[in-house]
Parts: sequence; C-alpha cells; structure tokens
Amino acid sequence: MADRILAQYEHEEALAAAIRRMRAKGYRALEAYLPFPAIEVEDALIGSAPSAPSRLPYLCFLFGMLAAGVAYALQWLLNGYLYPLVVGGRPPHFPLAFVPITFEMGVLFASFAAFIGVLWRGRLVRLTDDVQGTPGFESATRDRFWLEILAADPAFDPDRTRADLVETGALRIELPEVGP
Amino acid sequence: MTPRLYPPWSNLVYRGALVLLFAGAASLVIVPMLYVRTPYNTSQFQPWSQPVEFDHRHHVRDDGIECLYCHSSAERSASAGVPPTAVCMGCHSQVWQQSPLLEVVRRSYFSGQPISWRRVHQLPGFVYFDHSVHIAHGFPCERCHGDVGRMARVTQVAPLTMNWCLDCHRDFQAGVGSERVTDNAWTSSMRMLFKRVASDRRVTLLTTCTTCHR
Amino acid sequence: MNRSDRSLPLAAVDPDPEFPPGVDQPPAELDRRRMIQLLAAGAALAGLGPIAGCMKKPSDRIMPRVDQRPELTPGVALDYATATVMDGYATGVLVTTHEARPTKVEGNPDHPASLGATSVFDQASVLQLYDPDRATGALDRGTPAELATLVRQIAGRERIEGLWFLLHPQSSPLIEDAIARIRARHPGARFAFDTPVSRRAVFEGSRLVFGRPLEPQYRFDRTDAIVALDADFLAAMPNAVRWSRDFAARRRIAAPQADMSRLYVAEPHPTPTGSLADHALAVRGSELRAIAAALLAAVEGRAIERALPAASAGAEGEGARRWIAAAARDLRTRRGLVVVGDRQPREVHALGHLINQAIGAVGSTVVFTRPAVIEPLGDDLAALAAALAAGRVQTLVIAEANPLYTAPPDLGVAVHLPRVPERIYADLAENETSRACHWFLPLAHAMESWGDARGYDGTVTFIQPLIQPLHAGITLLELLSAFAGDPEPDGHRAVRARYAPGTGDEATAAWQAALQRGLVTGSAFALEVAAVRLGDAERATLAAPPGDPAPGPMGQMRGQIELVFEPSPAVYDGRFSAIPWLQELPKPFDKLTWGNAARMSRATAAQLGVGDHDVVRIVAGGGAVTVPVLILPGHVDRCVSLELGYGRWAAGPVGDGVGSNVYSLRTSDRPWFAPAAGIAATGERHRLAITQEHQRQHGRQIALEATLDEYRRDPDFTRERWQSEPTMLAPQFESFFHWGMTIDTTICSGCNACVIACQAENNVPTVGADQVRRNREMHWLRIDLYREGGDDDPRFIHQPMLCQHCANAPCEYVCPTYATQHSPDGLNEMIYNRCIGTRFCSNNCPYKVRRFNWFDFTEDTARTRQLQYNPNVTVRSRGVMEKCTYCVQRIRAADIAARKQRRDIRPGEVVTACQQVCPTGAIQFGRLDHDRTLNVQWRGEHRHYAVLNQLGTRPSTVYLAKIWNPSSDLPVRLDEDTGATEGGAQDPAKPPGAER
Amino acid sequence: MSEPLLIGRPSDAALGDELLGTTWRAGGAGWKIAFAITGALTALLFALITYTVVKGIGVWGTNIPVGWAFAIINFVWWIGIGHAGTFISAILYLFEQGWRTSINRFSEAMTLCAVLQAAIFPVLHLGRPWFAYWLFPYPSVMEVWPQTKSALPWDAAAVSTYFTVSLLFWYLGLLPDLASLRDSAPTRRRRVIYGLLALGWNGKAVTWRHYKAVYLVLAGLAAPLVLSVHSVVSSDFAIALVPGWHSTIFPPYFVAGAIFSGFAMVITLVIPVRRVFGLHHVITRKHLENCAKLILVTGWIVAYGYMIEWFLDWYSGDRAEMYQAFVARPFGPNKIVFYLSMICNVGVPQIFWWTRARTSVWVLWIASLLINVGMWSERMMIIVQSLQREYLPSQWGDYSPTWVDIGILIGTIGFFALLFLAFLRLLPFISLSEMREMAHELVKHDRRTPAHGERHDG
Repeated sequence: MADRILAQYEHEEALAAAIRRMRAKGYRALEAYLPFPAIEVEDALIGSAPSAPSRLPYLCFLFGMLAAGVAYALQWLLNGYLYPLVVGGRPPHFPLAFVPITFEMGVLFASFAAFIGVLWRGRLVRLTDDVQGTPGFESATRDRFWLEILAADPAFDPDRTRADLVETGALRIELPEVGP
Repeated sequence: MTPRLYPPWSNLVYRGALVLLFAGAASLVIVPMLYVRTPYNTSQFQPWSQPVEFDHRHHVRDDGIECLYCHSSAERSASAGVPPTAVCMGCHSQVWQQSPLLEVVRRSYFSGQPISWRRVHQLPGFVYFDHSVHIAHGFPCERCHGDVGRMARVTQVAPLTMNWCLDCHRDFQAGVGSERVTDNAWTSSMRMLFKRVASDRRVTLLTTCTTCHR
Repeated sequence: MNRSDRSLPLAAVDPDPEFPPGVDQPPAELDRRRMIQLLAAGAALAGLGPIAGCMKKPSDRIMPRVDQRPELTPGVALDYATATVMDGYATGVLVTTHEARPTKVEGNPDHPASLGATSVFDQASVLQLYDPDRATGALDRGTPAELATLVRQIAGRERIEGLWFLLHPQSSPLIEDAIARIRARHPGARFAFDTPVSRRAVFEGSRLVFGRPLEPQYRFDRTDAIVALDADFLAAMPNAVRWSRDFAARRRIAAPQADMSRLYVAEPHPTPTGSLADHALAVRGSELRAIAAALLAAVEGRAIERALPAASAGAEGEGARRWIAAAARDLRTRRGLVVVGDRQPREVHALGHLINQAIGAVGSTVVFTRPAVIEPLGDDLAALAAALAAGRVQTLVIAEANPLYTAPPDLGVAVHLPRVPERIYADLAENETSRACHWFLPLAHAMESWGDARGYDGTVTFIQPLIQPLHAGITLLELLSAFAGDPEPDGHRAVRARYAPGTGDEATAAWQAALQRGLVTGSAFALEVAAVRLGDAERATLAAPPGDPAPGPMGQMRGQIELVFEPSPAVYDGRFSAIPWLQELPKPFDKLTWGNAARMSRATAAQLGVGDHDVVRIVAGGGAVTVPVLILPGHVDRCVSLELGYGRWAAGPVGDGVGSNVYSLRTSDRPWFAPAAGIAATGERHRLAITQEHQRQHGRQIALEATLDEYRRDPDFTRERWQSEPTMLAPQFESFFHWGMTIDTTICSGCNACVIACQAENNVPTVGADQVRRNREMHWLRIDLYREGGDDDPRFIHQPMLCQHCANAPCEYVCPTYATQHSPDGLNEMIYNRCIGTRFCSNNCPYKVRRFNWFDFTEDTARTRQLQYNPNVTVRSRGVMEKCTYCVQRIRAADIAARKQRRDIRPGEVVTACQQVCPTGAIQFGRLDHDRTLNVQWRGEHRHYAVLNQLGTRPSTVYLAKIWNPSSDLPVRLDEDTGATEGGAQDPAKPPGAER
Repeated sequence: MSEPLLIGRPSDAALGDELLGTTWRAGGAGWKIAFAITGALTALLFALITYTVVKGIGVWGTNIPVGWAFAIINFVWWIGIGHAGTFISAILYLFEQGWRTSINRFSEAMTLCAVLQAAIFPVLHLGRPWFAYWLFPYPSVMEVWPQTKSALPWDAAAVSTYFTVSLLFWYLGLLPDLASLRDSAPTRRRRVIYGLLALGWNGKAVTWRHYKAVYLVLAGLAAPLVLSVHSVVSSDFAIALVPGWHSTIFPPYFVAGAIFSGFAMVITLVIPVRRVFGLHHVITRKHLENCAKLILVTGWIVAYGYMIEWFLDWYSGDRAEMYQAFVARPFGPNKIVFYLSMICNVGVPQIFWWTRARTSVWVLWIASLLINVGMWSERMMIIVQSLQREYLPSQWGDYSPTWVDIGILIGTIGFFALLFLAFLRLLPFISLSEMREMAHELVKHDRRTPAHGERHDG
C-alpha cells in the first residue's frame, strides 16, 4: 500500500487552490513539489505542519559570529600571545589589523552554515527519495506542480482522498510505490 | 516510464563516497602534520652504525670519563667536535692497544686519514647552535643528548625541532645553574624537560630570530 | 680587532691533511673537500634546501682531524697577520680563516699603511685565491710539466746571456737580495720593473728637484689647506688607505665652531678625492702643468698671467685664475700642501715640490723618504722594448706583468716578444702574454706564500700562508731564488733565515710574536733631508709656459679632444678582471659595472652628437677601439676619459670580453693624456650595466649639505630631518639597549671599500651584467651618489645606503610570515629560511635596500669561489629576500662571548664589516647606551639626520650632513631647490644630468 | 521607453528546452575551434607556470624596485572582473532588480572562472611558492605563525572566502536546474551524471522555503563580501607607504573599479553568447543597456577616484607624491598605461550618455573590450609606475615584461575562456527556475494589464 498520494496540476495557481481546498477538507499533512518557488503555494501552505518560516538565518548568524570570534581569538593567540614578535613597531596585539580576517571568517562560516543548512533541512545530499520514480513525477522540476498528501494524515483515506484530489482539478494522480 | 534512475541503496553509497572524499582531502593536510612529528622524520632513536664500535656506556660509566675530555671544543666553540684520532690514541696506545676493535683507529692514526663518523645530531644549515654558551650556563649535556652513558650506540633522543628549542629559550632559568655540567644526572634533567608554563612570552634576546638564524 | 684573537701563525705547523700539498685537483674535487671541512665544523653552507616536514634530513658524515692541534678549534675562526702587495706597496692585513680556509681580509690596525682599513683590492684578494681559472700546474709549450723539474732546470743554469726580467715594481728585501744573487750568477741580467700604472714620473720629479728619487710622505693630519693636482690621494694612490684616515682627522668637523681643512682639487674627471673638494676645478690633464706653474707663481707672489697667458681671455680661464688665487692664498696663510698625482709628468711633480718648498710645507706637511720600491728609476718596459727590438734579449722572464695586453702599441712588444728565443712566464693564471711564452709557471697566491714586502713608508711587512696551496705554485721570491741557483727554493726558509735566524725557544717565540704583529716594528725608512738642487735656469724652464707635449695652458690641443686614461677603480689595470666582485662593483661616479665607457661632459657629448650608451670609435696612438659613451657631469669639456683594465681576451670566463681595451690607444711617451686622432659615433648602441641612473634629489632633502658658514649660523639646519614625527604607536622594547650606526658623509669619499667588505663578509653573490641591467644587483650596501649644482660644477654627496634598521620598519609589518621582524636590541632581522618571497617588504622599503634572489645565484657561483663563504652567514637560496643585517653574526658572536663570561658587551666589541674597512672611518657602529663611543658622540652632533625622517620610520642608521668649507674668495651657494625645478621642467624619465 | 526583459511568453516546457538544451544540443565546428584555441592557451599557461617554478621568478621582468608587476596586475585585474558577477547576483538581488535574472548565473560563473585565474598568482608570484601554506595558521612545529598585520594573510582569507562563498552561492542556485536536467536530459547517462550533482533536489515546497531564506542570507553575506574583497586587495597597496599607493581613497576606488571592469567583462562575454545561442529574447537590449548604465556610473566613481588622488597628492605637499602623480605617471617610463587608463576608463564610458551607444551591440562590445584594457592598464599604472619612482631617486628603475610575463597573461585569458566555454556547454547558463518564476510573474502581470509589451518592469 502506498504511503502517500501525489496529484499533478498545471500551474501554481491551480496547486494553490487545491491546497486550500484540501486543507478546508481537513487534510493537514500536505506537501507541494514545484519547479520554482511560487508565492501562492507558499501562502496556501501556511499553517500546514512543516510550513514554519525557515530559521536557518539564525543558524548562519550564530555560526558567523562564532567563526569571527574564533578568528579573532586565533589571531590574538598566534600574534599576540604565543610568539609575540614585534613588527613595524606595532604592539603584538593590534586589534585594528585583525579586523579583516575576523570579518572574512565570519562570512565564510556563515555561508557554510547556510549551504549546509539547506542540505540538512531539505534532507538533500542523496540520489533518490520516496517520490522519485513516480510516473510523471519528473515534471515536478520542469513544468508541473505536484501536491502530496501523506498516508500519515489522519484524514487520509486512499479512495476518498483520490476523489477529493480529482475534485480539485488534478491532471493526474499517482500512488508511488513504497521502496523495497 | 523508465525505471528509477537510482536504486534506493544508492543514497548510502553516495553519502559514503562524499564522506570519503572530504576525509581524503582533510588527510592531505593532517597526515603531513603528523608525519613531521614522527621520530622517523626527526631522526630520533635511530641507532646509526659507526665505523668504530665505540661504546659510550663503557667510557662514561665504567671509566668515568667526562664528556668534555673528548668533546673538548664544546666549551670554547660552537661545535662540540668529534675528537681527533690522536685523542683516542692517547689512551689506546696504552690500553687495549692490540684490540681488533680499534684497528680502524690505529689505521687512521698511522695513515693520517680521518675516521668517517656518521653524524647523529644534525641541525639544518640555517640554524646556528653554539655549544659553548650552553655549557657556560650550566646546561647539562644530557638535556639535549640524553643519557649517552647508557647508550650502546648514540642516538638522537630530542626531536631538535624549533618548538623544542623554544621551550628552553622561553624558560631560560629552567636549565641554568646545574652544579656540574657533565653530571650524568639524567633524572634531574628529565624534570627539566617538563617545561614550566612560561608566564611571560615576550620576545627576548633568547627568543628573537637571529639568536639562531643569521 | 675584538672579534677573535689573532692567533699564532701557521709557521711551524704540519700540512693540513685536508689540503695535502701540491695537489692539483679539479674544482669538483675541491668541492668535496670543502664539504668535508664544513661538515667537520658544523658549519652551514649547504644553503636552504626544502625544510618543510616532507623532506627527511639526510645523514651526513663527520671527519674529525687525525692529529691534535691546540690552536685549531673547529668552529672558531682565526685571524692571521699577513700582507697584500700592489705594485710593490704592502698593506698589512689580518685574514680570517675558518678551518684553514681564508674567508675575509681585514686591515691590520698596527700597520701604518692600513690602520685597520683596506682598499677594495685588498678585500677582493681573497676571492682571487679561489679563482677557478687559476693555473693548476706548470706548462711547457702548452703541455703539462712538473713544476719542480722546471725549477731545477732553471737553478741548474749559469751565466745566461741576454737574460731579462719583466716584473711589477717590488719592495721586498728578500727579492732585492735574490736579484743581487741573480746578477752575480748571470752577470748580464737586466730587470725591468714596470706596471701600466707606473709611478716613475713621481721619482723623476723628485730627482729633478732634489737630485735623487724620493717618496713624498704626506701629513694630511697636519694640513689645513690641500691642493691636489690630479691627485686622487684618497683612493687611487699607493698609500690612499692610510691617507684617508689622516685626511679625515682634519676634515671631520665635530662641532660647528671647530675647524676643518679645505681641499682644492684640479682634475679632468671626478674622483673620490675630487668629490670631497670644496673647490674642484675641471681641467684637462695636459693643462695641469700650466695650473701648477701658475700656482707656483701665485704662492711666490708673482703674477699668474705669464703662466696662464691664453686663459686670460675666456671665462674658463677666469675661473681657473680665481681658483689659483684662492688656493694660493690658503696655501700661504694656512698650513698648506700640494699633492701631485701619479699620472702627471715629472715637471708637474717638480712644480709641486717647488710650491711645497715655497710655502714651507716641506718638513712639516710633507716629508721625504727613500722609495719603498727597488730601483725606482731603473729599467722600465721601454728599455726592455728597446732591447727586444735590438734582439739583445735571449731569455725573457716575465712575472705578473702582462705586456701583450698592457704595453702601448708603439713599443712593438707584441711584434718583438715572440722572437725571443726563450720566454718564461709566471703568474697566478694564464693570460694574454703567457700564451706567447714557452714555459708557464704558476705563481702561488699571497695567501699561500711566505715572503715580505715594504709598506709605503718602508715598514717591512710579512706575508705568510693561510692555506695549503690549492694548486702547485711557486712564489716570485722562490722563482728568483731558483735563477740565483737554488734548486729547491723555499720561501719559508728564506723568511726565517732573514728575520729569525736563531733556533732557540726564545728566538722562535720572538719570531712568532713578530709574525703575529705582521711587521717589523721600527722598520719604516728614516726621513731624508730634501734640499732643492735646482738651478735658476731649470727653475725658469719649469715655471715658463710649457712647450710640447702640453702646449699652452688651454693651448694647442684646444681643437682636439684629449683622451685621459685612468686605472679602473674596479679592476685596476686589468689584473683583477677575473674577480666577479670587482667586475660588478659600481664605480664611484657613474655606477657602471661590468665594463668601461668613454666618459665625457654633456657639452662634449653634444659636440660629438652622441648620448649615453651610444658606441663611438676612438682612434689614437695608432690604435682604434669602440666604446660606449657615458655622460659624466663634472667631467672637463673636450676630453674623454677611459678606464684601463677592460677588453681582455685571455682572462678567463669572468673577465674576457668585458668592456673595451683602451691600452691600444696609449703611447709610451704620453701614457696618460693624449690627443684623440678621431672620435665618431658608430651608430650602434650598447646598454651599459649601471646601478644608479638618477643622481638628482629633486628637492627631497635626502642627502643634506651645508657650508661651514651656514652650519655655524644655523647649527640645527637638519632639524626637519631628525625631529620625530608624531605617532600613535608606543615604542616597543624600550627597556632594551639598541644598536645603531652613524655615517659621516663629510668624510665619505665613495671609495667602495665598504661595498666589497660587505659582500665578502655576508656571502653576497654577484649576478652578471645582464642581471645588473635588469636592476637585480645584490649589494647589501650601496653608495648612493647625489649631485647638486650645475652639470659643469657639480657637488657630489656620497651616501652609503644600507638597511636603516628602522624602529618602525615598513618592511616588517607587511611580511606575512614574520620572515622580517624586530629584535629587542633594535635590529631589523631577516630570517631567510622563513622567507617565502612575496617581495612586499622590498616594495615597502623606502630606502630600497632589500635584495631578492631572483635565481639561484649561489648555484651559479663557481664552487671554488664558494670556499670563500663565511660559514657564520647563511647562504641564501633562490626566492628569498636578503639585506644588511648590521653584521648580526658578529653581534651575536659578541653576545655569546659576553654571556659566557657573564659580562656585558663592551664598547667597541662589535665592529661591522663596513665600519672596519672604511679608510676614512666614516662609519661608526655600536650600542646606543655606550655613551663614550664615537658612534654615540657623533649622533649627538647638530648636523645629524635620518634619511626620509618624515616617513616616521625612526631609522637606527643616522647620517651626518656633508659640510663644505669653501673659501670666502670663491663663494659657493647651496641652492636647495636645484633638482626640483629642473626635474619638474623636464621629462622625469631623463632628469637633467642623468639621461641614461 | 524601456525595453522588455523577456520578449514573448514561452511556456515552461519551451523555456526549459531552450535553456537546458544548451547542454545537449550539438555544437558546431566553431565550438571545436574555440576549445582547441583556448585549450592550447591553457597548455601554454601551465607550461609557463612550470617553467617559472623550475627556473625561479627571475624569468619575469620584476626587479628591485619593481618587485611586483604582471603577476599582481593580473591578480587584481582578474579578481576585479569577478566582482561584477557577485554584484549582479547578490547586490542586485537584494535591490530586487528583475533584470539580473537572465544574466546572474552566467556572471557568477564568470566570477568563479576569473577568481580561479586570480588565485594562480598569489602563490605563483612567490619566490618560494612551495611554502605558501605558511600563510595559514596550521599547528607548526616551528611555533611561528602567520603575521596577520600584513595585508597578505588578509588577502589569502578574503580571496579564499570570496571564492568559496561565490561557489556555494552559485551551486545553490544551480541545484534546481541540475534537478531539472536530471529529470529531462535526453540520455540516461546525462541524467545520471546530473543526478549526482543535483544532490537529490526534488522541488519540495519546504526545501524551497529554506532555499529562499538562505539564498537571501547568502546574498546578504556576499554583498559586503564583494566590497570587502577588493578593499582588502587594495590594502596590499594602501597599507604600504609607496608614493602613489599610500592613499585612504583606495578601498572604495578599487571596489568601483572592480565592478566597472566586471561589467565590461560581462558585456564582452554576453554579447557573443547571446548571438551564438540566439537568446535575444531572454537577454534583451534592456540587460545590455542596464550594464552600460552601471559602467557609466562606476566609471565616474573611478574617475572621481583619480581626481581625488591628484587633489590629495597636491594637497599633501609631499614631493614624492606630487612627483608620482604629476610627473612620473604622465611622463615617466611606461607612461602608455597612464594614457590608456585615462582614455579607456574615463573617456570611453562617456559614450554611454547616448542611448544609441548603450543599445548598439558593436559599440558596447568594443567599448567593453577597451575598458578591460583600460582597467588592466590602471593596475599597471598603480603598481608598476608607482614602484618605478619611489622616495630615493638613486633607486629609481624601470620595468619591461619578458615573454614569460606576456605568455602567462595570455594564458590566463585562454584558461578563463576554456573554463567559461566548458561552463556554457555543460551547465545551464541561465537560471531556469528563476526565469520560470519571472515568466509566471509576467504572465500574471500581463493578465492584469492587457496592453502588454508597453509596461515597465524591473
């Protein structure tokens, strides 16, 4: 038995309308697949379970500040403490000169956090997943918009849900095979 | 439709491959760092074979000969020096004068050809180490050379890396003031090997670069 | 001499097993032995290989000595007293040896011709020892022969008919003895002593006036007014090193109110002496006789017009007359002295003696002794040439002299010499003449020889070997002894026999003490009474307007261009051509390396329609050469000066083909000044290798100057260049003592001795002409030349420029790896092994004293020359920056010595190489808390300044402004903005006077 | 009247086929020739790099006093060119400039290729490049560390950060298109390969949400980064006291110059690409015109930088600075670069006051080439001419490049072109997902305003 049901729509507005209708019918475990980030779909999904605003920017900020702090501390340690050689009559600990590297390291690690954050939250770094291989699903990265309702949804019932989706004007409806 | 592009198990392979890739890249950095710290790279503990089976244990411990008796220029010169053949023959014209072990020494002495010893402690060319000033400040020989009196074959015990030099140069007092320079006081020297945490790391004439690099 | 004790001589020691005598190994073998030596010493020469962790150190071998020698401690350098000899005149030197390997020459402070300083040639003599192209053995008609066999053959012969010797002038008492013995054994033997830089005219001049050849001994330290007539007594005369020190004693001014000597110089082209002159008069060489005659008239109170008739018309003549009048007044009223240069004819020397007599200088500022050289007026090359032409020479022995290269073509030596039935040649290396001889005997280098020689004042100086001969060789003394019949001549035996005949312990100890001193105390010549023995008629002839060969004061040669020859300040007469240090030495006024040029004034160049680097063809004396032009401000018009010693063709790979051979333009009757038969541009260009192309300051106040009057009026005229600039940085290392250097530009003559001394001490490589053209020369110390005033009448300031060791060093903070950083005792340290070669430090050094190893210059240095390397200084590899370290190896050695004795470093304990060698003593160095040293006292003088002080770099090197002492009769105005206005008006790529 | 950003309203599928199809449609002989030429130049570059490392940097024309020359000029020039890419993709994104969409991927790739060229030089120009790792704070047994008061470690940090962030930013933007390729490329082999690169992207709405948040963050990070990088590069000169370098104006003036040269390079590249791939409806005149306007603006900032420098040199009263500005540069050795930079950087952009110049492809292209030349000359003027005439006239020197210098410069151009051509052939060089987003926006917009074709956008 399939653990989810997938419905295909022609464009993002149809998908957004479908989401609203399905939510009105009590479906909660909704997810959409689409070839570009459509604002209508975003809006329609607000309130469904996985749709909280991304908190990755906070992670980036945290990593950036942490890296900047470490970068400054390292410069102090190496130039100001461990072997405080004197150059050009400057004091070994010379904060002004330590700014550029501090800044750069902050940016670098914030960027790492951002990139790795997306991969992590999007459960990426993989080759395939549960919906890949569903007939016609390759259009999700091309020109079609897909709605997913998980079997875990309390309102889910294979036949009724399919009927509900047909009502929303889905172009096709697929039940992906469960992986071996 | 075509079958699935990737089978489900491919995810594991993919992630494993990526981890290996990153680990490989990291090891390119980490492995050399570890390597330079190995005794192999620093030439520590390598029992070189020498042209003469000279046993320091016998000369130092049994006979009680001071280090400076043979390595006399250590007091006056940057170089500690390996004794001239004549110094060996000073004693061995009297004792063991027939020993086959000393054949190389005798041959050198009478032919005028020097004995070709293998260098055990070698610093890079740009390091100017001066034995005499260390001796004058009471650094025991063992501090750097280990307890040669217990070595059948002399090996290098200290890594002779720059950070090893700096440990003492930062904490200068640690090695000074020993009563007798050539005491075979290995144990007390060991204590000194454990560097006290230097509270003041400011650059001094002992830690500025031209102290050793000129 | 605080660096290391002067140790016992190698007198009675056995041969060093590392250098078995008599071997003639190829260089590669030498290299192996060198490596063994170095490893035995724990010394570092191997250069900087990759030292990263990825390269494991190889295990090396140690080869200790077999025997025990108490005076030899591995790693401890020894200094031996010996001598260098140039054309007969000995300079006492101390040679530093490391493991029996001479590395550095220093002056012997006890020697009167040195006083601790040396010339560039003395410095470079150590590299001559290691010349890879030195002869490795005797040759008999080009095939190797056994030297000892040839020597025995020589010794076996008696009464050789038609035996002639051609030697450089000699002063050795032992050689004098040998010559006497040769004359006894071969009754007809004749000796010609000659050199291309002959001083014969000096002795002819004194014979003319005093009746016998005498050597003037000048007392510059007692002289207040000096008139130098074409006399470069600070650089190009035999006793110049000593005279520099004497001159500086009266020239250096310690306080504004103190007095200083005044110097008048008349010369055709700028010389080190001329650059210190308060009044330099540019005159053609042939005109000096008229100048001297006029000066004599002036000091005797006669009108000078009779002596300078033709001059009374032109402005030039007017300038000369005023110069003569002012000089004469100073000569009369102050303690005066006239010095005549060696290349002037005897008449000018005679006039000089008469002037000195007239002003009462004789006996006070100049005294006379007999000449140090043997037979100063004996046979010369001309006499030999006459004998050659007449076919009277059956056996010709030439040692060191190179007549086929140097002889004037009109003597016909090249034609007649090959007709001599037997020709024997001896020198360090084969050369032009040796190729035309049957036998070639390799001479030993002075550092491999036993011998003696006299200093300029007659002091007997010992020559002792410092190294076992690198190749089989014979000394000149031994060669002459062989001709005297000794089949196994031995220099050591001869020296012992003459100076220490005793054999007891006491005699040996005395002998060793004498050798340690390097000279025989009290052996200087006694002063001679010099009375003028000149009839009135002769006097009148001298004082009259001279006829040919120097017609008219500004006379007959007016229409023609006069050629002036000069021994090269770098390679002398060509005998040092194989020494790369000297080839690459920037010559004092044109900063030209690797070659010579036709130097002339701007007006003359314009007249000829040529500019810098344009090749001209000069015809004179039956010869013709092509040579590039170089415009030299301060050069007299209608005159071209040419340096001797270039254009050799058998000097080995270093010297061959460098520059143009101008000997072919010389004639025997006018060796120094001759009219040019023709000069014409060839249309070709040859880019000369010049290290400094711009000599104007552009108003930047880099090298400061003032007249004595100005200095007295405003002693703090340099205030803008020493007052510290505001800074936000607190000083670092305040509690430590600091090192510092002080350089007095008033007494710096630009003689270049410091440049070579630095090169020798610090293993500075040479790079070759092509790299010099690309601005890649490596000298750590250079002498910047700045020129003020007009092109016709320039004032020169020499500014030795080396790392300034700035307290706030701009180079340090831009280095990403701490390869250059500051030491607590105020040194700007350069750590080669940490350098990755970003060159940011050099870009940011406003003094541009950093040098970069663009290629592996050490690798390109001949292996034997690498034997000269100082083991206490790292040899730099490719890709690292290097620069002056204030001789940090000497500082740290003193530091270690002091620490071992638990004392402080003593004042004067550290002497840098440049300080040690400086003939005038213009460089002082020391700790800034040693208040009683000259270094600190000088820094307290009003006229001190820091170069580019306005940048806030706080240099540790401080300069003293150049003070001029012009006569009130000839006012000099120092116009501060000369350079700026001119520079602004013209193309900056070619600022005035430096269009190169 | 403004030109449209997208001509026509292609369907998603058509747009996809057009923009992704560049990766699989066969190229003609022209491509082979282009690859052959750039490949040969790349081989020349690596041969000359090898030669330099083996023989030493003495094979270049550098000397004392001119310690830096072609290598550092090339470094600054290439890294400056890179700046336009980041400027387009990050700063214009933050300012919601719609016209960036069709050229941002392309410009980012240009950035990466240019920074790769630049990255050759900081290491190659070292006397001992094999010790370049000493610039990084690794745990060394020497216990001597990098000296971070020097601008060179700042450089190392800034350039490596810049390259890394640019790469992440570019790759993140590429993920949806790689997934598209995985799903729609014509052969299985291509789909497998692109699938490996797509990291499993599936277009889930939640991923898109994080993606958009992070994309904004990265743009926000890249914007100050792009300013900081050239500021740091300018510090290589500004922290020194060489007359002609010692100037506080350098950071903003360098940044403006970088963007100036970068836009010129964008135009240089985009015009032929657009023609070759026939993408006139996607990359429209509007895009070119906007680039031209930005060139005019940044060109004036550069010109202002020159003028302020002259003013400060005069106002300082410092003889060395004045000589540098008013004598050495216009009249000294290598003065050609002074005139080239004045003509190309100040003179040439002025033609963009005219709309016809801004919209004429040929004028734009030639002007952009001249500006590239001008900016290279400007760096030579700053670096070489300044070093030729420093404080002590005794050490004034001059500089002329060797054939190795010139070969390496040409080689980097070839290598850059090779990488860029490879990018054009292997990856979608216009962001499909963003184009789709824009196309849908425009369609919606068209529906609201019927008279489409005469609207303002952007």
